[in-house]
Amino acid sequence: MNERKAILRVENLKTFFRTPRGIVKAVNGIDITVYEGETLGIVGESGCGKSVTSLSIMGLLSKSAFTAEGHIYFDEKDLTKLKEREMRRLRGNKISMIFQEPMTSLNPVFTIGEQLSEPLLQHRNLKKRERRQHIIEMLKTVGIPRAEEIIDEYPHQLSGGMRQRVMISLAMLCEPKLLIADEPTTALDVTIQAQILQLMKNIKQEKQMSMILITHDLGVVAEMCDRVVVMYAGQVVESAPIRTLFDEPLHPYTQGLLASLPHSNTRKKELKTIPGSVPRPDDLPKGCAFAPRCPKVFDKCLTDKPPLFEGSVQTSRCWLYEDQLAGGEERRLQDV
Amino acid sequence: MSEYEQSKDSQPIVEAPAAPLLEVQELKKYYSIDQGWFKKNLEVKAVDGISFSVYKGETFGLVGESGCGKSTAGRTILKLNDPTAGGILFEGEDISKLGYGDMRKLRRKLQMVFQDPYASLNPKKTIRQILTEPLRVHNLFTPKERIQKAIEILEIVGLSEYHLNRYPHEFSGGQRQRIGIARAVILQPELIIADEPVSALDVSIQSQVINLLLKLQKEFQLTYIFISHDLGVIEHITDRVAVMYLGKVVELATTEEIFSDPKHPYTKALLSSVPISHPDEQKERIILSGDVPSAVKPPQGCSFHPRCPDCMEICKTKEPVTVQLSPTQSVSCHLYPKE
Amino acid sequence: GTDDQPDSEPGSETPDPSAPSRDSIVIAVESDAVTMLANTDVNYVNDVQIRNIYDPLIERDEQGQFIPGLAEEWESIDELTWEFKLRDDVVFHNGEPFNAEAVKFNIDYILDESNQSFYLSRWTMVDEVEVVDDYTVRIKTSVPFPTLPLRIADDLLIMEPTHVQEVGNEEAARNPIGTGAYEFDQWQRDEYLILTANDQYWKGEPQIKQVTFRYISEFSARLSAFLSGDVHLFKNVPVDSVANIENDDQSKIEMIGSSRINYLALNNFYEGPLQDQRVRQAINYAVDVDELLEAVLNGYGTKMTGPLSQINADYTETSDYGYDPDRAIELIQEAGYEPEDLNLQIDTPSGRYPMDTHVAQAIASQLERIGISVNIQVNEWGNHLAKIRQRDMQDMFILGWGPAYDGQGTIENLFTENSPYSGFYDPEVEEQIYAALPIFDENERKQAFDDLQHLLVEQAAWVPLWQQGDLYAVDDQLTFIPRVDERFTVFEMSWD
Amino acid sequence: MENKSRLAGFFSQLVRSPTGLLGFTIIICVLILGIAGKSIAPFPPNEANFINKLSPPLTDGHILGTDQLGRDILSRIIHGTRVSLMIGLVTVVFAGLIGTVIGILAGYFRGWVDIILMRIVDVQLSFPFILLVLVINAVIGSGLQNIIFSLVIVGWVIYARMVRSEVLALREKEFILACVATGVPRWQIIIKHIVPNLFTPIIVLSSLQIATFIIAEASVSFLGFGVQPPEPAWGNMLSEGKDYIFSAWWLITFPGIAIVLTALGVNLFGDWLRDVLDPELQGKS
Amino acid sequence: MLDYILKRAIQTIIVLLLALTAVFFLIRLAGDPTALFLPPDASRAQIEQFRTQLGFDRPLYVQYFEFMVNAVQGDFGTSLRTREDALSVVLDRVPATFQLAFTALGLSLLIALPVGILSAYKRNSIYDQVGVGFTVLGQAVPSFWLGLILIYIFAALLRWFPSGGGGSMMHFVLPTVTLAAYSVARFARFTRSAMLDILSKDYIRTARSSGTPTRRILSRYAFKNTLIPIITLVALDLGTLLGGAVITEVVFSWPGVGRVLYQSLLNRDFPVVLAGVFLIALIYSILNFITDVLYAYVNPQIRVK
Ligand SMILES: Nc1ncnc2c1ncn2[C@@H]1O[C@H](COP(=O)(O)OP(=O)(O)OP(=O)(O)O)[C@@H](O)[C@H]1O
Ligand SMILES: Nc1ncnc2c1ncn2[C@@H]1O[C@H](COP(=O)(O)OP(=O)(O)OP(=O)(O)O)[C@@H](O)[C@H]1O
Ligand SMILES: [Mg+2]
Ligand SMILES: [Mg+2]
Ligand code: NI
Repeated sequence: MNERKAILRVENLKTFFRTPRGIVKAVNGIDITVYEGETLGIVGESGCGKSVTSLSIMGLLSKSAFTAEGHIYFDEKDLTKLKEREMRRLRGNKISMIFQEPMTSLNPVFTIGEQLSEPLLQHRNLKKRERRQHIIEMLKTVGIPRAEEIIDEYPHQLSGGMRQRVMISLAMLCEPKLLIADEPTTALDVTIQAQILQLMKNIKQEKQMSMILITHDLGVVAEMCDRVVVMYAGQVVESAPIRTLFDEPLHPYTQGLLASLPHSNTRKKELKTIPGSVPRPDDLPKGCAFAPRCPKVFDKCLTDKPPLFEGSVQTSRCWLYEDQLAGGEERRLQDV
Repeated sequence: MSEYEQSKDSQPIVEAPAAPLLEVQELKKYYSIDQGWFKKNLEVKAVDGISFSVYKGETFGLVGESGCGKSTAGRTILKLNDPTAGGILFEGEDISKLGYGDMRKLRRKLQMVFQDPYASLNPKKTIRQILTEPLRVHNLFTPKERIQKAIEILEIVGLSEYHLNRYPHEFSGGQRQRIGIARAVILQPELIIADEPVSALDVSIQSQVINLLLKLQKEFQLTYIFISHDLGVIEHITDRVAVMYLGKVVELATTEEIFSDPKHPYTKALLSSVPISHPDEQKERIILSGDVPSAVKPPQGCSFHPRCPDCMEICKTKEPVTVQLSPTQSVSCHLYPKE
Repeated sequence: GTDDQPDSEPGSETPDPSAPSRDSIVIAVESDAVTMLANTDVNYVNDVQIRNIYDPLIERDEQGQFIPGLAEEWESIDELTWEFKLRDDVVFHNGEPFNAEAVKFNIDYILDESNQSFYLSRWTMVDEVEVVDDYTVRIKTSVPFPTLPLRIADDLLIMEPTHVQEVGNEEAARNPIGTGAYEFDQWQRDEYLILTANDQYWKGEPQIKQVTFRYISEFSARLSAFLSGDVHLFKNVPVDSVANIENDDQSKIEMIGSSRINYLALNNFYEGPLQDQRVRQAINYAVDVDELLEAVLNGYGTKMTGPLSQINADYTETSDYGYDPDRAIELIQEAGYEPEDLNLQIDTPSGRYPMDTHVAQAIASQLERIGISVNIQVNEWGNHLAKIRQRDMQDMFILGWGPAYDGQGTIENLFTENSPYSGFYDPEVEEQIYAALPIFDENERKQAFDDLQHLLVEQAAWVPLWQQGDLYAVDDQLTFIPRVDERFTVFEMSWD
Repeated sequence: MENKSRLAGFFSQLVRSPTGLLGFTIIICVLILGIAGKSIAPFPPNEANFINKLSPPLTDGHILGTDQLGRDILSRIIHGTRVSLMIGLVTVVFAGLIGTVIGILAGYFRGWVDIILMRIVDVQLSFPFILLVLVINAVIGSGLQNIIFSLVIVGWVIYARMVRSEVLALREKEFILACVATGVPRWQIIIKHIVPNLFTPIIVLSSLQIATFIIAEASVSFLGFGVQPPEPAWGNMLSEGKDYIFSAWWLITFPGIAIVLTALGVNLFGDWLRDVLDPELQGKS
Repeated sequence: MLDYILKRAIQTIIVLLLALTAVFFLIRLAGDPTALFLPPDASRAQIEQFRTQLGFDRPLYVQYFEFMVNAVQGDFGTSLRTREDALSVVLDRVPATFQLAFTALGLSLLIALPVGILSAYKRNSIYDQVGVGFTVLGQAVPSFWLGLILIYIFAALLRWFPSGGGGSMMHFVLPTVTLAAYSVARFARFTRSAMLDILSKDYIRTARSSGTPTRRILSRYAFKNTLIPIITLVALDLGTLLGGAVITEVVFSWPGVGRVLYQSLLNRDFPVVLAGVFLIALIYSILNFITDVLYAYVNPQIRVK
């Protein structure tokens, strides 16, 4: 696995927001690596920083956000150092993104075709006819019937599933190396979700690209991903290959998460739960962010922030594994 | 010792008694959409003749895809919408024709929990006001006692007196949903309709709220109609399930039957679409083609036929009737012809 | 104005400034003319414009005295008949000759109800117009009408009969033909009226070849148009702006005591303290007209002491109440009040007369000096007039009257029960007025009007204020002699 | 305690916004002038002094000069503050009340009530604000009450529209459904649940409307239907001074500045208030 | 579409009828016009006669019905002052008003759109603060005051522009600026907030994720979305500009509808006032209709079906 080439390396990324109530540390030091051709899942509860991470990679954050620290290497280029112009050349070309809300992510006053022309216009030198041809082909690839007609229709004329297909084709038009999908199916029905997931699997295989799949649904992760990163309160708490994560989760949070799924419990009986709720990013506890909810909490958790302990394939941010896994690097101990 | 604690001792009634608590008969709710003065209004057949009974103490599940009329059914049963046709018998009394005022008194026994924990609490009211209002409008207790009740119920749902004077925006989603549940439970109703009470919540919070619902059911012998699109949750919590498609109930059975032996092709497809729960799990997928059709122009015949993998000629023209396959299972599909 | 832009005809591009041809003039007036028909609308603004197109039979000189116009001479043949001898050398702009038929046509025009002339009520005593020969006309009245020449001078203008008959009133209202010094050129509603010189004018060729009346309703805009040289003449400069214009070396102020009079009416139609003569007198004592004139009007106005102004033909000198606050208080007390009991209202229009609202406020503060409390009600002009007509006025109001050249026109229309314009009515006074009106003998008539004036003063029928001072802003190089009748007779003007 | 901290939070937010703070400061100053005007003004506002008429600013203790009757402009502006504020506030209160009631009726009951009320609104919107005020004033005459009356007649419409659309949105909200489900009587739903949720938009709208009404009064005065003299109001000061821009610029300049400043302050504050109160904007941050 | 137009037309007619009714009765309350038309020495008999001529002696409801019947046929009677057809008196002024209104509108949009868009894009920058400051100021300045000050400075002191009246291009400048000042402020503020709203939308992020440059996003994507609310506002304001420019028209002696209405009101020239109100309400309704059509044009969600 290690021989494989990393296409994206996020190192100690910290993305903060300036707000009227002070600085919000939405992403507080995360490390992610995506290898060529693999699908990396990111799971975590609402507000833990999944979207901010992906938007940081895309450089699409609003003006109130800033990268306080860290690097994002894509193809050995540090994206945090790129100018907007250079970043623009990557977006929609080398890296693409699919968003959660197919209903609002398409502009209601432009036709599908007009919107899909945009990446081609920016990144490819094609004639108008060629562009149209290309788009229609792409629409067919994602399984849109009547592609020749749909191209001239407006988003509101399409159903949610269709729109998500359009979004996927938008992302795929320039055959990017990396596709980031931020909860691509959360807004969809299960039957439609199954269609879309199937489609994404096929496309990925066909185009040999890498993918980051963000979701809160462990089932989707199990179905789609090669490796998983679990986030909690702006940090990575655990990362592991997919089977390892489901079979031997290390972090108490991951364990709790898996245990609380209805399937893992007897019907009609009380579910196992993680008590409490996710802390607000501006109100993090002093030690481990998960400590207040952790069933295995001990003294050290309350006072010291754990670093990310790395095993051969698995990492975990928990003091329990201080001895089992290799210690985090020095800098991580200091800064948090 | 409070009333709530007293009731803890009594055993929940699991056995279905003969007379249903609630009986829904051929309930219809059509919305009309204004198309201008000179065109006939469009009709959305959001709920198109559904029938089922709910027995005391059970949890009755309603599943189906978005837009199939689950919420409309729930709201119409509680008469938050006026039904277009059909009967709603509550404790044997038809409430479908009651006016706002008469219905008001009955509402003590019929409550609702909403999906969106952010929209379902008035942002301008404190928790105290939110929780005492039901008691106040039904003239229960003295003002002092009401506050006492509010504190008790808060503790039951896992919050405390300390939260009494706060506003909803000071709570997390999970906490708000607990408050919404507390508001529904404080009147000690007979029936609670919970419209996707957990689907807006995070996984870890979802399980807390489900536990709370289970606990309350035990304590107060509540009857639930539980609406959800999440089959995992439905499987866990319900006793019987009705599967809806385009305003109709296509299959109704006990939860075990539905999950172990689904009959309707739609139910089958629905179950097969659920993501696997472990990477090693192998699943036979029935991937449905096409989208959910709109309720404005439902297809001829069986409304599921354009997506149905087992579609036959008859399905395209003739609407199937409901067939009772076993005492507990019924289905509307031409695959199961009536003898 | 400074730059020589004599010809700033609206609609055209600014003319070449290097050609200072001074043969046109722009006069700014407050509002549009209503109609180009003569003898129809009584409005002053209308009159000043069309009088350059139409001529009257009788004119007035600058001081208001009658002089021949289209009529060379006139006399009353008997109490019920007047005869007018007309000029025989006058032609209309369209070449038609002016003659007795034209006079008859125009008087009949007023009398014809279907024309809806607003002058009709003043002319109802005229029975018939008789054409004696081409240039002689007789007017027969139903009752003795000693003031007919006055009506003729002030109201009657001569339109070309065949034109009006041919095109109809509606068209004639837009396209007038008269005998006047200027011919109609174009009229853009609410913008301007352009007239061009009638070189065949019977009095001679006008010096100024083109006249433009521009309609500018806001004073400030008028003044700025004037100061920038777009406008060469306008009337009604507020007294406080006089200095501005005088300080401008391209401009001058011309002033004349107008025939229009301003007064404070004391209403006795209405049940109240003002029905008591002593209270009315007291108010006359308490109002210091000299101070008002000096302080509010900067001296631009001529004080009056009785019902008529000095330029009125029937004027007689009456005694002045003067300013005597102590006497005022005494009189009020005699009438059974304390000044502090009195709470009076003054109604005033706004912007109708020079400084009207300020005069009202100043009068209020003078009355307040002796303890009377006064509140002021400013009315929009239409409402003000309607209130007077409907006799809805409270205690006092400010009003102007004009032109007031003769005793009858003023006294009959002000102090009888039928006419509420002074708010004063007394049966005895009225009887005396009606006795005086039909007197045909000059001396007897004069005596009767003298007596009436004394009586009205004694009755303290109103508080006479002043003869309005008409202030004109005039381009320094324009020769313009203001007239008591407020008219812009462009024929008489010239550039230096 | 809760309220205290909210108030403190309010101020700390205010201090951080330069424009909001400026607006707030102006409003406070204007309010002080309006309330304590009588004791602050250096001269009685209606005392005519003919000798001193039209003296320019800074003569004989008349900081802003005197008018046509020799009255002190500064004192008149200070006194006029009360009238102008009163017009702004009273109109907003009445127009707001009427508009809100009508808007609620139309929005909550819909159907016939709604159709009729909204046609009335359309009628009123179909001819311009100032013209309507003029017509009404021409009918009922001028004066303070009449101005307020006519501004109210004209001003309720905007409230009615706004409230109606808010209510239409509110009545579909789940928390209102929750009330129905609980069995809360209809009138209580309106009064206890809908009305409180209208406060924020109404306050925001009102804060902007006050400025509109103050300016409208001035415009109406300008066209000759204003507050009765000698009572000083900014509008009638301007209207009385309008013929003097050439001879005594201070007559029209200072009351004009007073109006502009006040309207500016109110608008700035209103804008800020909207940003702060708008739940959507707040939710996003 | 056809039934939509029909529906709109019926609505418009109802609004017009109601408006006419309201103004008819309002104006009858305003009192008798005779005072202003007849000379002060007119006799009572003559006043009565005049009232009879006008039909004022009959019961109000009879007058009302007659008026409505005639009005429906476009006959508003003749002006009491000028004896011309009342409707044509007003119609004659429409071109002047249109010229002024549309120039002002053009000027407003020309300034307001860039200012609004840029201050939204550069939110909270100095540029934004200054822009917002000016727009708020624009709304705080009473138009007659601005007009007078402009006349004073530019017509009287500097003598760059004429102080009033219609005619050459130069005559347009000051009234246009006065009239536009308020709308500029409104439009700019509105554009800014609409733009802010749009810029936070998901689909803008989508456009950015395709690598579209900011300038193109602003000028093509966001702009078209912003246009939808702006069109509504423009229509609303154009109505006001057309009929509500009373003050500007009075200050600058502009021969427009607003001024003739104002003067007719002062003169109690009822037929003209009624014709004017009718015309303004009609124009307003037509504008609203055009807006809706335009709206549908830019907003495809309405267009279909
Ligand atoms: N523009 C912003 N300004 C301030 N805080 C922000 C902003 N955007 C996001 N945040 C904060 O950053 C944190 C992470 O947000 P993010 O959207 O990445 O969560 P997420 O994991 O994607 O959640 P979800 O599952 O709900 O999409 C949240 O606490 C959020 O409040
Ligand atoms: N007020 C309404 N007016 C018109 N149509 C409505 C209204 N409410 C719901 N509908 C329509 O009725 C149908 C059923 O809606 P409903 O909300 O009951 O579905 P649902 O099953 O609850 O879906 P979801 O899972 O999205 O909540 C949908 O097609 C919807 O568009
Ligand atoms: Mg997210
Ligand atoms: Mg629902
Ligand atoms: Ni889910």
